[in-house]
Amino acid sequence: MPSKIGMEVSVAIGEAVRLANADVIAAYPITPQTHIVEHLAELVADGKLDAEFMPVESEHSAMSACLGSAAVGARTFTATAGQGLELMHEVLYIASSMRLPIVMTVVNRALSAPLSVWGDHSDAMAVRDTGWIQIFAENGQEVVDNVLCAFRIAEDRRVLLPVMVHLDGFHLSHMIEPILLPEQGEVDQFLPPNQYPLPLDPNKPVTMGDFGPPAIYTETKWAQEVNLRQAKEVILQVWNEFGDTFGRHYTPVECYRCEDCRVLLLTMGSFSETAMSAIDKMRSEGNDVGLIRLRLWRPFPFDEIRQAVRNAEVLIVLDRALSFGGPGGPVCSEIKSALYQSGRKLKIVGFVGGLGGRDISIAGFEEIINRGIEISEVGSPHEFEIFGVRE
Amino acid sequence: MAKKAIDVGRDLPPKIRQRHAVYAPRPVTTKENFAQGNRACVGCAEALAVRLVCKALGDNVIIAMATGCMEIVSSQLPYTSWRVPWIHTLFENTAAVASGFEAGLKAMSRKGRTRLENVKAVGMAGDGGTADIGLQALSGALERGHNFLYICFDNEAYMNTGIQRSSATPYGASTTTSPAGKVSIGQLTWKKNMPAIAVAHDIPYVATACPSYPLDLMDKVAKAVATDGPAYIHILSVCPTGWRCPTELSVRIGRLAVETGIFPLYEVENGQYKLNIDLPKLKPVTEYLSLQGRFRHLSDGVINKIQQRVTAEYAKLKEKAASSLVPAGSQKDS
Amino acid sequence: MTKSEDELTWKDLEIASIVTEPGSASKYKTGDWRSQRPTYKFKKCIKCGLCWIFCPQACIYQDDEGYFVADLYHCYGCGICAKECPTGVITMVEEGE
Amino acid sequence: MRAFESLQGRFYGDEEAIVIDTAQLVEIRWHGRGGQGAVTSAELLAQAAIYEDKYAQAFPSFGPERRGAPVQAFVRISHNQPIRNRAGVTQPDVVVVLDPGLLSIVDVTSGLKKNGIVVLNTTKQAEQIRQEFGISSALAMVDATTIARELLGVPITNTTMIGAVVRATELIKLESLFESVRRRFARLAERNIEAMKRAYEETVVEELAIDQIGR
Repeated sequence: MPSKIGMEVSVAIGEAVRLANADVIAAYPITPQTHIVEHLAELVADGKLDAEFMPVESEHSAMSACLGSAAVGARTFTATAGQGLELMHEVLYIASSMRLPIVMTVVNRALSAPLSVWGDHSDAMAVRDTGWIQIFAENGQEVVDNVLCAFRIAEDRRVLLPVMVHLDGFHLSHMIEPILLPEQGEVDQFLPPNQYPLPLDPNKPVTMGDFGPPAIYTETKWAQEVNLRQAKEVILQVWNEFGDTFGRHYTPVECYRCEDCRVLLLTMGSFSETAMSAIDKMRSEGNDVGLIRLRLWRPFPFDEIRQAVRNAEVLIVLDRALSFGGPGGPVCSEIKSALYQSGRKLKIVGFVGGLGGRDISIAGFEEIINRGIEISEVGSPHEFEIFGVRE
Repeated sequence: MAKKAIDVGRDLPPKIRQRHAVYAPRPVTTKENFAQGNRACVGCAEALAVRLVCKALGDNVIIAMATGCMEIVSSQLPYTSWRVPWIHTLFENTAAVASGFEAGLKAMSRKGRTRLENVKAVGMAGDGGTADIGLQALSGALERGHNFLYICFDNEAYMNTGIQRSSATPYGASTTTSPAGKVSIGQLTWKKNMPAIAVAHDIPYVATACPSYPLDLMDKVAKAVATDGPAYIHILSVCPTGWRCPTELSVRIGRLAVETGIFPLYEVENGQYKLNIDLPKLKPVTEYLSLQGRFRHLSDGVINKIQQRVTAEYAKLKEKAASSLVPAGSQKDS
Repeated sequence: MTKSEDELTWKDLEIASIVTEPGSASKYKTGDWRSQRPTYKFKKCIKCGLCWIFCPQACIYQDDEGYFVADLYHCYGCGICAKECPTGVITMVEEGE
Repeated sequence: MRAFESLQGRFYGDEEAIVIDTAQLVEIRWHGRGGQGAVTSAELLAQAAIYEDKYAQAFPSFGPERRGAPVQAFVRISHNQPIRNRAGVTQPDVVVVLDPGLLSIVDVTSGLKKNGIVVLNTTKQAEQIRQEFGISSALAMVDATTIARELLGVPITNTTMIGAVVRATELIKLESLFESVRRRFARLAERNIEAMKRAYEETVVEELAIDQIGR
């Protein structure tokens, strides 16, 4: 039986990619993603992972090399963060539109300027509509498990889509914490070899990445949309199977002490853990509050979200990204739009905080919840509140 | 289409292959891996270049092509001109994509996950996709030493979007973004020397070619395929639309580019230069310029300036070839 | 794929709209673009094949007698073959003449 | 007398007085300079705690790290509950100072809980430290530089100081560190282990008198 060992989450990601027996890793270093690719380079250099490690000259080329590698049927991994993800931006659409099952960990980082190497979700939100499956992890174990699940989901013939596993820069990537690495045999059972159905193969030539005139473009996009929505079924199946095999269960939306709560807080990523402690404290003090953690960001889990808030009266959403000049944080805005149609009379209060690596402490979450309740009662002239800004 | 199947030229003995004169054609495969029905402009020498390249590449290749004329004309849904595996993704990343095939196949082959062997990864792009927007990705892939071939089809401007200048547009050419006007001669910069940039990466094989010299072109492609490591071929491709010349002159103008010394045909093998067609006397550049509308506005003074530059550059190239000959010649023969 | 681009539904598309029939573009009739077409005086033909090798549409084939002839389904009438023929076999004439 | 009683997670000022309740969580802040291995110390301590089936986190002060510049690293150890807090450590129970020179340039006691302890690499006596730097909390002191010089041949005190921290807190068993140390240092592991053991033995813990502790 393997036991938990204390390791840096970035190193654990490298180990997960080793267990997945990836064929190609193409990556460009960027803080705070570096430890992932450094560890992978080391695994390849030590012969512990038989893969091609491509130290490319930019993130644009990293993702482009991944396209080529995935298109010949190789199991392909990369990792990036912040500006790197933005430099990849146009290539991300190609990966999803061309149905190439690439797995990428995104070590979430704020966007410049001013330059910030620290974490928030600005990078992730900017690639929201790229057609990738996107999962937000809360702790190191979740990242490891979801990297393995990501390969399985991406390469499933019913899916064939790239998958991003998001983890918070530094707060998660640089954390040494207990990680249980599955055994190779178990992983091999769970994750069969990649069998891309229509690879670039001289014995059976195909043309990929055609030119789509107006008469056909809409059809290609709708096919892609249907495919991504239907991928949710497979994601659930894979998570279930993973749970059955490894004993750790994942769902698109997780509720923490939110049964019949009047007030709910919704968070994404590793700050959810701190929020859980705040909920514990507030509950122990007799408050009627609970927490919703959103794990599956794309395809968006409409039903699960509606189900999770069915009895709530106030929903407070914390975004770690800012949609400039818009309705507030992107997550809050999506939640509002998902719930508008359900006809529920639910007050939704948006907060934006934790930008550029700014911590939110347990007390900070208490403050957010209390202020959120206050706004739900007395209203606010603003579309959303920014948390922790010095006036 | 042809009834008789003919042997592939590259299998002929070297003595026969030494002659590159156009008027001595020799057996060439009739297989067209770049199929009929491409939608390139009438008289497009770039389409001709792609056709000839494909003949020399053979079947055991995977091609990545950049956005551009040849991509648009060959892959309009639901059809394809390609009879070899081919992928287009973006404009500026072709070399990176091709390096991705190479890495993927290498790893899978080592791990027994593919039966494919000796598949050549090929990247193809125009001059914009190579010398401008794709230069970084190309430089990275060349420097990383992938076993791949990169071919630049140079028609000297962004033709796909309507004849905008690129860094490969020659001095004095009028394009839509370097128009000749009352106070401008058109393009104010000299053509970027892409082959020299490729050579600077210390890769084993660099060559220039032109479809007006089809056998030379195919020989070079075959050589590049056989090269272990990065190879770069720069092919001048006459564009009747953008160069404003009659469609039937595409091949002739390409030949004039070589005969005037404006686009010399040479190879650089492991750093050693070799002029493939070394003319005793260059034709005056006016013979080339005067056939093209893009140079119509040029004054004698500007033409003279171009002539001087061409003569000087050609002399430099000859010098490199001459100095390469001495020490490397004996090594190569052994 | 047998349907044209106007008839294909989203369900007809291969994954990622990959085209699986190699060289299917040869169905596309570039001959419709032609404003002039080649005519031949085969007496002068030396069957060197230069017209064949220089054709950007790869539309020239050898007939039973070994002469090189343009297939008018694909020939778009660029005139390169006529220009490059070393013995002057080919003359371009306006379509409709 | 131990500063922390590891099994029950209690801190004893003397035999009777419980000073810190460590049942929930102990937070440790390390002060060092870039290149001195403060992050490694934090990591090794957390790994040892995890090895003992405790819950632990270790993390650096986030951001670019430059050799020589003052840096921090953090450890959280929880005996029986998963650690659900990803915010930085602002009120540590324990502060560890690897480099004596830092005392004069960094306020190492910033945010230190009233009943916390400062673990110092120093040759000075407690009284001197208190006077010179105004540190009023409990102190644990060891001449780690000398130990490191003698046993490792270099004045790098990060592993040595772990011995002092374990002596001062008894949060984990010293032996629990050995596996991680061997994995990380290979050939040099045994010497590092020796240094830890010696620091453990030589560390002097200066408790506060009970009336000095603000309850």
